[in-house]
Amino acid sequence: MFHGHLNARMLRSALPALSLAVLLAAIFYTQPRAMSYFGLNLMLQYAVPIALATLAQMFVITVNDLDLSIGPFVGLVACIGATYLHDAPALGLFMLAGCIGLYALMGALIHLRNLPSIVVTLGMSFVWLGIAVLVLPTPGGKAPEYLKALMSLQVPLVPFPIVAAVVIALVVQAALMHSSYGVVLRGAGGNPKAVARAGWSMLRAKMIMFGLAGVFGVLSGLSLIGLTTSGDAHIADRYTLYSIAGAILGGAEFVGGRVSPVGAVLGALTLTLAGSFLIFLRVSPDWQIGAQGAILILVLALRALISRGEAR
Amino acid sequence: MTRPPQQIVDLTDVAMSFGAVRALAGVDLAVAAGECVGLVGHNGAGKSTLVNVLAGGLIPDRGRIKVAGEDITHRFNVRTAHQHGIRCVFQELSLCPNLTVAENARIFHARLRGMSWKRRAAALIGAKLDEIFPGHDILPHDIIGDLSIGRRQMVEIARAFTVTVEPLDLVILDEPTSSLDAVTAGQLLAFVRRQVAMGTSVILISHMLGEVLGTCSRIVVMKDGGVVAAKPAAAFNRESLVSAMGTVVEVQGVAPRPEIAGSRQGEVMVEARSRRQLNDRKLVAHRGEVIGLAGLAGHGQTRMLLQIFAAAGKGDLFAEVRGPVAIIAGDRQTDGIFPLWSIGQNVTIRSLRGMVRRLLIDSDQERAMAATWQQKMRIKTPNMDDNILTLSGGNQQKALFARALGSDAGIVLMDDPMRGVDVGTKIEVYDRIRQEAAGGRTFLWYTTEIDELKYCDHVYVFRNGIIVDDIPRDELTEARVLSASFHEAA
Amino acid sequence: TIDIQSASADTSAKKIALSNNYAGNSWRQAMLKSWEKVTGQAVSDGIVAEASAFTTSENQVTEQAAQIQNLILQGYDAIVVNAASPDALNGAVKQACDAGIVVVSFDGIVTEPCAWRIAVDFKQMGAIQLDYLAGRIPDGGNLLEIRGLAGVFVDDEIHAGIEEGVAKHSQFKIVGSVHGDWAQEVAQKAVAGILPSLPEVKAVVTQGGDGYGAAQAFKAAGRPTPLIIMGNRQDELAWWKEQKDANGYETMSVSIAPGVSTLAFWVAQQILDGQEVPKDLVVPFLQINQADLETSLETTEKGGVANVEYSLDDAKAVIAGE
Amino acid sequence: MTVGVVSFLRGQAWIWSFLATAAVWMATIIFTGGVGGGQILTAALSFAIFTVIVGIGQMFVITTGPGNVDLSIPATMALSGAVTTKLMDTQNELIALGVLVALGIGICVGVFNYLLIRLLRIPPIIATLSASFLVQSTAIAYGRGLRIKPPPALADFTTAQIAGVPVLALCGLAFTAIMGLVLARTMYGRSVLAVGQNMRAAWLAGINVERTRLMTYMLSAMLAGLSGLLLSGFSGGSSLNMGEEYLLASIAVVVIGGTSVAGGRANVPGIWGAALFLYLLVTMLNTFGASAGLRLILSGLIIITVITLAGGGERKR
Ligand SMILES: Nc1ncnc2c1ncn2[C@@H]1O[C@H](COP(=O)(O)OP(=O)(O)OP(=O)(O)O)[C@@H](O)[C@H]1O
Ligand SMILES: Nc1ncnc2c1ncn2[C@@H]1O[C@H](COP(=O)(O)OP(=O)(O)OP(=O)(O)O)[C@@H](O)[C@H]1O
Ligand SMILES: [Mg+2]
Ligand SMILES: [Mg+2]
Repeated sequence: MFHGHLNARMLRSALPALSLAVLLAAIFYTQPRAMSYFGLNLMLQYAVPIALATLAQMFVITVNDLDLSIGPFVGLVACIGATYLHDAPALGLFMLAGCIGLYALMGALIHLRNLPSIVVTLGMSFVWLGIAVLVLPTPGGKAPEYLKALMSLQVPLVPFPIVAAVVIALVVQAALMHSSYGVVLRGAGGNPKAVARAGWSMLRAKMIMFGLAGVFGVLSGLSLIGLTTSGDAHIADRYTLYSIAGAILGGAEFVGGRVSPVGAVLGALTLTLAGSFLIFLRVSPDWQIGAQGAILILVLALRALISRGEAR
Repeated sequence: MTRPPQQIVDLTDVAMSFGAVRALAGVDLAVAAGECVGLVGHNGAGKSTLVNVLAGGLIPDRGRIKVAGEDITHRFNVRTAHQHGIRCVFQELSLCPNLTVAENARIFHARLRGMSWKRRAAALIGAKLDEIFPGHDILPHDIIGDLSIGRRQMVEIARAFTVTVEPLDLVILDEPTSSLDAVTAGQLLAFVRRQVAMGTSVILISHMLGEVLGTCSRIVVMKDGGVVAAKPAAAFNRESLVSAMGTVVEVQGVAPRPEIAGSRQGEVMVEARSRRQLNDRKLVAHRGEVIGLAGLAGHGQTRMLLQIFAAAGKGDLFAEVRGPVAIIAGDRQTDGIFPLWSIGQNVTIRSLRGMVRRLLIDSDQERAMAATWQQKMRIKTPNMDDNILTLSGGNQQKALFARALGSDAGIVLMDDPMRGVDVGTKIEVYDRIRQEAAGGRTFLWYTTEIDELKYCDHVYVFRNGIIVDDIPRDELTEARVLSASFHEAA
Repeated sequence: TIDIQSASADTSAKKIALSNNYAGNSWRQAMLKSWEKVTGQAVSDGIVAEASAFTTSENQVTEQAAQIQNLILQGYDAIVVNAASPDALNGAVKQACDAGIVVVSFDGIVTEPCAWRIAVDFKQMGAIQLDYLAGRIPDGGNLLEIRGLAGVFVDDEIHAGIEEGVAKHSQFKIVGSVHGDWAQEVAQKAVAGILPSLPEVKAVVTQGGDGYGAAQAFKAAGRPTPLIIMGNRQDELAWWKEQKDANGYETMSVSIAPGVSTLAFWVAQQILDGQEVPKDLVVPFLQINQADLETSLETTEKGGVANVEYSLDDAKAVIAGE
Repeated sequence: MTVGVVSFLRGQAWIWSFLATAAVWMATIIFTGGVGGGQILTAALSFAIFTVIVGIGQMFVITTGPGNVDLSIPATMALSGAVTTKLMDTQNELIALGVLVALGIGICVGVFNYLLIRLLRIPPIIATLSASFLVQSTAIAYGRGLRIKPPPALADFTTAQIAGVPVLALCGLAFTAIMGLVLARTMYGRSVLAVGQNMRAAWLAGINVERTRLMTYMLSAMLAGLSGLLLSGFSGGSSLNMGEEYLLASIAVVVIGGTSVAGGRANVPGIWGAALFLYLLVTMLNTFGASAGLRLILSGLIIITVITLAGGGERKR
């Protein structure tokens, strides 16, 4: 009976990797050119900021909340990065730190007043977008050189996006899943009452998790302008949805503190690659958008098949 | 009354109200070092509220709290309670289901950190589990959510007794045996006796009066938020304890019901086989029978009940079920209650279909059913429209009883349903089950209390997911159930 | 980068891709249709080997950047792009240029210097609205402005043009400004909300496609219909015609022709053909005046947008700066 | 007596969205010096109704438990609008057919969503997102973005007013009342609430969990289809992006209106309050003439303020 649980659990945690592998295989089959340093580099570059945003979302999901503001927040960071950080680095850094602080305060407000996070973050999404439009009324600005250099780094053998994804995933995995305080943070999602009864501050846990979301939102925005080289208030509007979808694809559950950092990163990669695969397929323009949906469904259906087959 | 020299805690005149409900009405309670205090009382008497205050989880409206002789009423909270060596195993379990056994131990101990915390936490909880429940099959890296409720309870108990740097002076156990089978419960009580002998104090809350009488040195009886008796255990026996609790019921031996006993005839309502069963042994229930499912906890009884429940109405390869089925959950938090609803809504949900008049549910009829069953089950609440969570644990369980018994189901499955139900109510419920069975209802009753098997017409003993023995009522003995539970049986 | 001069003069083996970021309105649909029609002919005539269109599933800069990167991988010789953002695609465009690919942007242009731009003077599009109004209503009056999506450069450009126009013709005053996000329903909603609080409105200046929604909102509020600048959609033209027949209503309509995608196609083909093409080209917008209304309405598909498709000769003329 | 009324109202989560609506309206009227108050309300009612219709569908979905959300509403609206306007082809006689087709499209999308969730075990958020791509593509392929006028009778009905009150809003009010009754007093409504609190307990209490979920996703998509049809009647034709703003708006009105995102608790009147509030908020800021950036910031802060004032007492799971 315990073996049953164990196997099912292990299988479930292997699913994100499996769907990614299936998708990659399909891509390599349709476009062998993609199977190269150059190809992987091109296909996966934009997965890095998405993976970071997905991790930010995952932190919030860990404590049973949902962040509808991460997309506009990444957009705001991109705008600050392409303006103040470039022109007045000290002020830029200060603003970014302030943003992270606001994120932590958002967590505190949600906890102290017992508010539904969806509404608070929805409200904040307008606030971030508004500030971004004020910071950078029309798209433009210039990303700091070091960010551009970092994001176009040429690592020997393995493309940079893969190295970055692996490093990010492992660091967060270690911090959240294996450190002793990480346990408390996840426990805060699993049974907040029990954690509070053991004498831990739930306020602190919420603030830390939202603060971390802010940190990863900032990292996401900065890596994004490293790629695009300039900012735009709307640049990451869709990141909200991607980040939720990526986290869920990666095995996170909306309640109960069940999350997986490695899974989240893999989920983000899967989402990005689903877009690439579509382009290689050459679907008629009318059905291109639909094909994107169909690919997602196929990948997930395959997962369902595998997990059901093995569960027997 | 002479008081032992060192008081670990001393509560004076503690009062606590939830809105209109007066849960504690000025309670005095002192616990000395090395003492085992039994706390008994009917459902809703205020026991859990009292221990919540003791553990720092609730701030009372009034009263004084002294710990180790020092008055700390105004800075008493969970943290200070922990620092002063007071631990509590709450009635509604407080483990994090998404974490492993070892990780839950870590949550409990702020000091379990640093490089090798995982190994140390695993060793700590593993050792304590071995000490209390020898022969258990829980691994430190098992995830709590995967464990059955009995095993979860074992983990939580073991965790409360682990020690890192903070002292361990008093452990409060709020109905620790409610989800444990007789053998495991015995292991726990033996451990409590050893622990008390070593100087740790324990407060034990239980509705199994035998446990309290056999383990505790002093017994405090609560009724309606106040203490009505507090005497050495030796001064009580079962009858005097029951009458002190204010329950006027005859506690007597149970005679087999003459109508059906031993006959095993009539229409077959349920026929089910365990998926793992290799021989052709199967569970059969005739109309009007009370069938017992026995054995140690976690050996597939719940699974069998769920299999029958799932097969109802459509049937499957392993189970054939005739007629509508209702189930009374034992694990009320995950299987039973709807936490956002009122008590009334929780009771009526299973019967609403029959109350639909011109597409709409008849609210009068709904209210009437709630009122009837409040009275029948004696659910202790000022208002059935109050939220279900305002009920004490045992009263929540009564609401679940009402849900099933009030329904149209001809077959009622009971998944160890008496968890946390007080003696008085239990006896009424036993009576009700017998009446209903006489009226043609069929009961399948999984119980971890061997005493309850006496109310059954036929008993199946489970081990490792299969039926290892079936015992007619007249052959039923405790020894036979136990031996079947442990060995591939007779 | 490759030396364009030495490239083969024959483009019959070349592959051109269209990178598009949005397909959710009639303008974009007409754009894609024109592309299909003109490039389909070009492919069957053997002028180019392939000319496929790609649309992202979400209107997102990052998706389009990834799309361009995938087109690079696919080995296209030229990418024609209608960009979601003028600057934010620069990274991907640069990568394409570095891979030796010709990048031609139109409508939504990119600022990356290595790319070609077929720009519309959006500022001018705003300014001429005021010039027209000054001619029609010499006394001036109150204006309602319907803008596009906040934070997008086209919105800002047209708005700047309108501001300039107001500064030039100071008899006009903008008394209300709403964002219609270039969606008819949104525009209608926003206008209906602000109308009750506004004094008499003489005219409505728009960014294209919002005219009909504004007219509906005025009608619903029971207010006299002001002079509304239209945006070349068939429903706008039809409404205008209705009003004209009923009460001699007069206005103008201005927008860019979706067929500009075909111009971009020919420009890309010319570049691949080794022709010298200046990096910045300007394409006139399509203006419909009272006199052309009937003819334009006839040639416009029901529910579509007034359109012009470009031929190779048109493209050559534009390149020559005529 | 008054104390009783006040404490009754305090217990109702929806009261806050109406208070906020009143406050925002007052602020607008004060700014304009008392001009146009009635007309603003009329406009608010005419537009809020569409948000209300899709919001109710979304509310039922969200109420079935954490993680349940319907992201295919915008695409369904677009498809329904495209198909029905083309089908009705401005002929009044075909309106009934149009309504049937709109509902039929809703049923198809709802069943498809549910099958993805049930058979393929795809989390609802991703299932409905993927489905929405397919639906959107169908709308594009079918309608090609052409904007066909609605039949005159439909246009008249959707824009008709009685003494300044939109007829559609009156119908919507009746519909809302019915849905409130469905939620509180029918087997289906109770099932939704039970499933949303605890799916397993609901199954064990004899509720047909899967049928409840199927019906809920169907309901949401049918309402989206219907509102696509009505909206194209109201705004003189359908367009492919006409549903876009309802993605967030449908979720926003549900949660601002006091429905629990954790599931199991729904609030029908709150949807009206929230829909009116969101509309009037934009109107107020437009009237103030705030710049786009400032407008966004203020709307965000006002939403947070309202929820902070309203929340707190509410127990969150
Ligand atoms: N949070 C609460 N809100 C309202 N009433 C409550 C709350 N918690 C407990 N009560 C009420 O306080 C009284 C005492 O409850 P308590 O849980 O202490 O009883 P108990 O003795 O532990 O009963 P049981 O044996 O059933 O566990 C009961 O009437 C219960 O309904
Ligand atoms: N068909 C099923 N559907 C859902 N859950 C099930 C099913 N069968 C068993 N379970 C759950 O799996 C767990 C393991 O069951 P196990 O084999 O330990 O039997 P058990 O008799 O229910 O244990 P216990 O006596 O502790 O309640 C139990 O918690 C049970 O609730
Ligand atoms: Mg209790
Ligand atoms: Mg069980």
